[in-house]
Amino acid sequence: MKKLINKPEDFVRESLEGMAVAHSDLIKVNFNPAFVYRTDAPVQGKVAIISGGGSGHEPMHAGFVGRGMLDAACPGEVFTSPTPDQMLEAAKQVDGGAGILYIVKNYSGDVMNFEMATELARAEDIRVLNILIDDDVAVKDSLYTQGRRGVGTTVLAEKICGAAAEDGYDLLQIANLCRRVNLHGRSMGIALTSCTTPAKGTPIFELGDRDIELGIGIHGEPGRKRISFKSVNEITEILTRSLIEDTAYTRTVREWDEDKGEWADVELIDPPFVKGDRLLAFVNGMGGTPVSELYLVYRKLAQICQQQGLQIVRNLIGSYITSLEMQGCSITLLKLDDEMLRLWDAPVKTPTWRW
Amino acid sequence: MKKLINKPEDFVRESLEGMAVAHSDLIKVNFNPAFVYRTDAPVQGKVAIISGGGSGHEPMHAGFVGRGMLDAACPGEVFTSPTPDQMLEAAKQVDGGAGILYIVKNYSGDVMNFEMATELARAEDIRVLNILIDDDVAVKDSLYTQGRRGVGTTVLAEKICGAAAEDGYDLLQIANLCRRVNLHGRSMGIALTSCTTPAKGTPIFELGDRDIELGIGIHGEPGRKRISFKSVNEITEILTRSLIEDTAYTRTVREWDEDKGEWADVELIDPPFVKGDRLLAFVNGMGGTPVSELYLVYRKLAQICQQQGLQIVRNLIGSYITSLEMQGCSITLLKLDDEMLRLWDAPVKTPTWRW
Amino acid sequence: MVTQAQILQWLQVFASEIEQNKTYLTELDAAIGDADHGINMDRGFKKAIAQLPTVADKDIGSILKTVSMTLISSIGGASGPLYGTWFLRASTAVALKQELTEQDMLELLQAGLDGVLQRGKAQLGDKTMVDVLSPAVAAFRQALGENQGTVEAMQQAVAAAQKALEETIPMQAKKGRASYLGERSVGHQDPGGTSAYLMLKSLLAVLENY
Amino acid sequence: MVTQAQILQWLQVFASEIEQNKTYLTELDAAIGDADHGINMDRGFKKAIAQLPTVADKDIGSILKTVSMTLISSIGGASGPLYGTWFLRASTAVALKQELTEQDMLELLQAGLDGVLQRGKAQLGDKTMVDVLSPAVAAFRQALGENQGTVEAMQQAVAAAQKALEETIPMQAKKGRASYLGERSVGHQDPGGTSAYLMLKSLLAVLENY
Ligand SMILES: Nc1ncnc2c1ncn2[C@@H]1O[C@H](COP(=O)(O)OP(=O)(O)O)[C@@H](O)[C@H]1O
Ligand SMILES: Nc1ncnc2c1ncn2[C@@H]1O[C@H](COP(=O)(O)OP(=O)(O)O)[C@@H](O)[C@H]1O
Ligand SMILES: [Mg+2]
Ligand SMILES: [Mg+2]
Ligand SMILES: [Mg+2]
Ligand SMILES: [Mg+2]
Repeated sequence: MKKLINKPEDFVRESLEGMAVAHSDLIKVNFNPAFVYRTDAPVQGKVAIISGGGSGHEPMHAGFVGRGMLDAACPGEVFTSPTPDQMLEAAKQVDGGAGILYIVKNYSGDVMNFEMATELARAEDIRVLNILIDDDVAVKDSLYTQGRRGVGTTVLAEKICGAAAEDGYDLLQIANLCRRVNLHGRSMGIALTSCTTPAKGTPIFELGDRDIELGIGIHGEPGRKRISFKSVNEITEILTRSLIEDTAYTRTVREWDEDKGEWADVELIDPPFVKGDRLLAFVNGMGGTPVSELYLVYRKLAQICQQQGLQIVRNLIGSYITSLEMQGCSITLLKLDDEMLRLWDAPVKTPTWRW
Repeated sequence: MKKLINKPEDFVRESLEGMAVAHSDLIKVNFNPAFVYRTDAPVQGKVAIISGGGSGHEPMHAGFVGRGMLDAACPGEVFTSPTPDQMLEAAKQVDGGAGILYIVKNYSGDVMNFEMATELARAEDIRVLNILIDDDVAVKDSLYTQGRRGVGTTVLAEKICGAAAEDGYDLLQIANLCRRVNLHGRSMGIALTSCTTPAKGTPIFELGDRDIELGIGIHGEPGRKRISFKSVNEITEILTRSLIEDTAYTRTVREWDEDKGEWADVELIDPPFVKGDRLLAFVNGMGGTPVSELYLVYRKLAQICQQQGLQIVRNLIGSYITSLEMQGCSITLLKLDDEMLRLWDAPVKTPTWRW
Repeated sequence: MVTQAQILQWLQVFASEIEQNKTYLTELDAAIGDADHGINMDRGFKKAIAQLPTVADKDIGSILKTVSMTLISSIGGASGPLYGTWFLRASTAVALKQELTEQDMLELLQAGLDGVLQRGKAQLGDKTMVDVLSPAVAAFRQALGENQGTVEAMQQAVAAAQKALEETIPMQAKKGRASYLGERSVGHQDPGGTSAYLMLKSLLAVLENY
Repeated sequence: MVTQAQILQWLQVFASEIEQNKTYLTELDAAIGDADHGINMDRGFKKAIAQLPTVADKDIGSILKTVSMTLISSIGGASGPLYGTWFLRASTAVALKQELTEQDMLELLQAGLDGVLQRGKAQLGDKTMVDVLSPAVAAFRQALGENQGTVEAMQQAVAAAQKALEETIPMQAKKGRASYLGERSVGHQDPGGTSAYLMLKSLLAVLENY
């Protein structure tokens, strides 16, 4: 294993230390428990948005902390969800009195840790809601699995909800918006290579010289199936068709019910894309893929969308939700409405984005 | 070779096609000969900045085309400098009547092709000056080599000169500014892995499991020497000391002499850094390195600079001048004066940067 | 009677079992998950052990509570909340006790399992730690019903756990990361089930030897 | 006399030599450069050959000029301007001619070399194509001085080029990408020198056989 690290067990902390000195104008980093937060937090009267997850997906989430996006991010160990104390302390730090939204990717670890954090926060009278992102169409059903994983739509939801919070939306409005973004976003990815976590020191899975993993998760979880290597046009076609042809997806998720003061099971359905939809097309690199290659993916994606009568009105191309140095990509399509479009375009100032 | 490409010979063109559809609000792409230019070019009365070089270093240069930075970029084949006809046609396209600066990285191929382009442009009465970037301290002398290569400082020079052009500087002022940026910038890089060009299909050099290439060039040219793998702290120390301890560097370069209407040899000297200097610190990823690791480099770099009495006032961390999917990094330190600082902070709107 | 000293001893033995099986657990997780289970557990239990001196003279409930809090804030992932909850519920079941009767032990094991079920919502056959913990508790309960002592009941529990662990191999996962593999999860032993088995095995070893 | 047909033939033969040696030239460049010399040359000469029908009935100067322009706009890198300039100067030296005397051939070769020297500023011993082209022109000149014909003179030139090419192996590069290797460039044959040798060898083959 050759990585730009010192000791594997210091990797996450030292990376955060680097971020802290690099971006002291935008963010602060708390250690023990670890979380990254806006220098100007708490912003009084504003809903605070907190996300988090395993490390190794940078720039997500810490790189998205700042005005117009996240108030705080809780980084776990590499590919391991963070712990409830991180989420609770982050909530205390950034609570501006208007409540907190936890944006949670649907992995058993993330879900359970954020649920515990929600319970802890509620016990301390901090108003918290949680919305799950589960957009990965590589996971077909929710009956026989943990349900769809949270991947690319997370990035878009954090931008859009962050802008809404800045705009003065209240907690319920933002939770509803976040749920809507999730319902209208679909993603799927492929891996050309595996990746090596510092702690393990060897590739977390083996992939033959002529194989690719279709439907890879962002933690290197094996995907839908292993297929033989193909041209970028063919790969893009497979991914895009999987997104476009995905039918309504139904599942039950747990959200906090404020009235009852307990968890409630909520049934949610993703409507499929239809001709005429306006889309945000997000081509994401897995960390080790050159941006030049992502443009080949986008090229083909744009052709297919045009043929299908889907109108790409915004795009995002780059490595934003990554798996360390993995080579590969994912595509996320998000159906935009006017409100989401306006919020997407709203100003943002974080270590990753400034516009 | 597993890459997100179709045919190797179509890679550069298809990547540019992807850029063109993705960023049609900012840039246009001309094919035959290939160049990328601002949608609003020519900007009347503004000096135009053109750069170019082999492909495979994305986002440099095409990702830097737009308001506040480049007017045009000329992409060659992968790791192969572009040709004079590209540079000439780009010049004709973006010439706003105030002259054109070619920013050229010091590689024999780039230098010769841009010199031919300069001669061709001059023959067609287009006012062109050329400034060389040669900032790579891995190359010790200029007597027994082609001279120092142009690496990280190129990115910074393009931003600063682009802002100056937007600000109304005239051609001579910008050429002088660009020369000054180059004289005050120093870079050096390392590779943890090789990279594979689409055309060759196999790694362009071999690097053992426990070796790193110190002083790597951005085309995978072998570096100063091969050393055994080290911690990021040690690597950063080696790179940073090489930059800080580099003494005055003297060489002769060819610049176009407008008065005489011919090439003139100009002697230039890089002043070394001294205590109290204000720096822009640029930690660059080679394309396949996760940004999380770059923050470990920055962390150590910041410590060393502080110990040495060098004050980092701006930083840039990310993969901006890359070698396809190579893993590794480079560090660039640029001594800033008030003027450069102001121009660095000035607005920019390109596919890569918006602020 | 299980003494407070034995509980402390058990935690030490379990932690060192985890340490010794760190790579094994991680490799199991590499096959059907994300290759971190051993690393996660080892990080958490190292921290938990480091806390033990602060509760060395406390009651068993307090000891388990401290372990729980440490696990919750240091393991992360799926196993963090699950083991954290197991110890939290176990601690509540034996609050303030200095030693544990057979019945206390049953309640401890049952409460831990219930916590895991509630937190993780897994069912029997989903290929998770539940598939190991659940038959173990049942065997322990049955042994008590047959008037066996703690050690004997624990022997039954560990035997049941071992058998159940092997039975996770042909299962198709329906919870946790392994569920994404669908049929490809068949043929691999569940990592969380394996660590759960080690937990019970360590407890038995202490009861037998100390 | 070298005929226009022979010149056209030479370009074809040279292009196919390049095609056959594409990987070899690229591997030579991989050792001390950036692994693209064969790829660059092949791209350029394929394009140049494709242009030949448009100048099939033109004079030799025009043919070489067309080749030059195509190479300049399609090779790129260091070899693009160098080969482009070689052909540009060569074309000027034999402008408007339909066939070339021994003296014309000498002027063609000398002009090409001068162009490369002026464009690239390399000196003898810098481990570049100059180290091959320069002794070849000298040998050609000397052979003419000894009253040998074009074919014999070209034989001398190619022999000198071949010897000179081998002599690039122990040299340390001082120009081009290989110069960054310092002492590590020693022990490898110069890729540009190799393609230059192929150019002369192809010319000889045509003169001998057509
Ligand atoms: N919902 C659940 N209920 C019970 N156990 C679960 C559940 N989800 C996962 N597990 C257990 O957790 C183990 C994986 O733990 P670990 O690898 O540490 O976490 P992660 O999956 O977050 O990386 C699985 O082997 C399984 O036994
Ligand atoms: N300044 C120079 N003068 C003469 N020949 C040169 C010079 N620089 C490079 N060369 C020749 O060019 C060859 C490399 O060509 P090529 O690989 O196509 O270009 P690049 O180095 O830009 O990748 C070298 O082997 C050398 O013979
Ligand atoms: Mg995990
Ligand atoms: Mg080259
Ligand atoms: Mg795991
Ligand atoms: Mg080369």
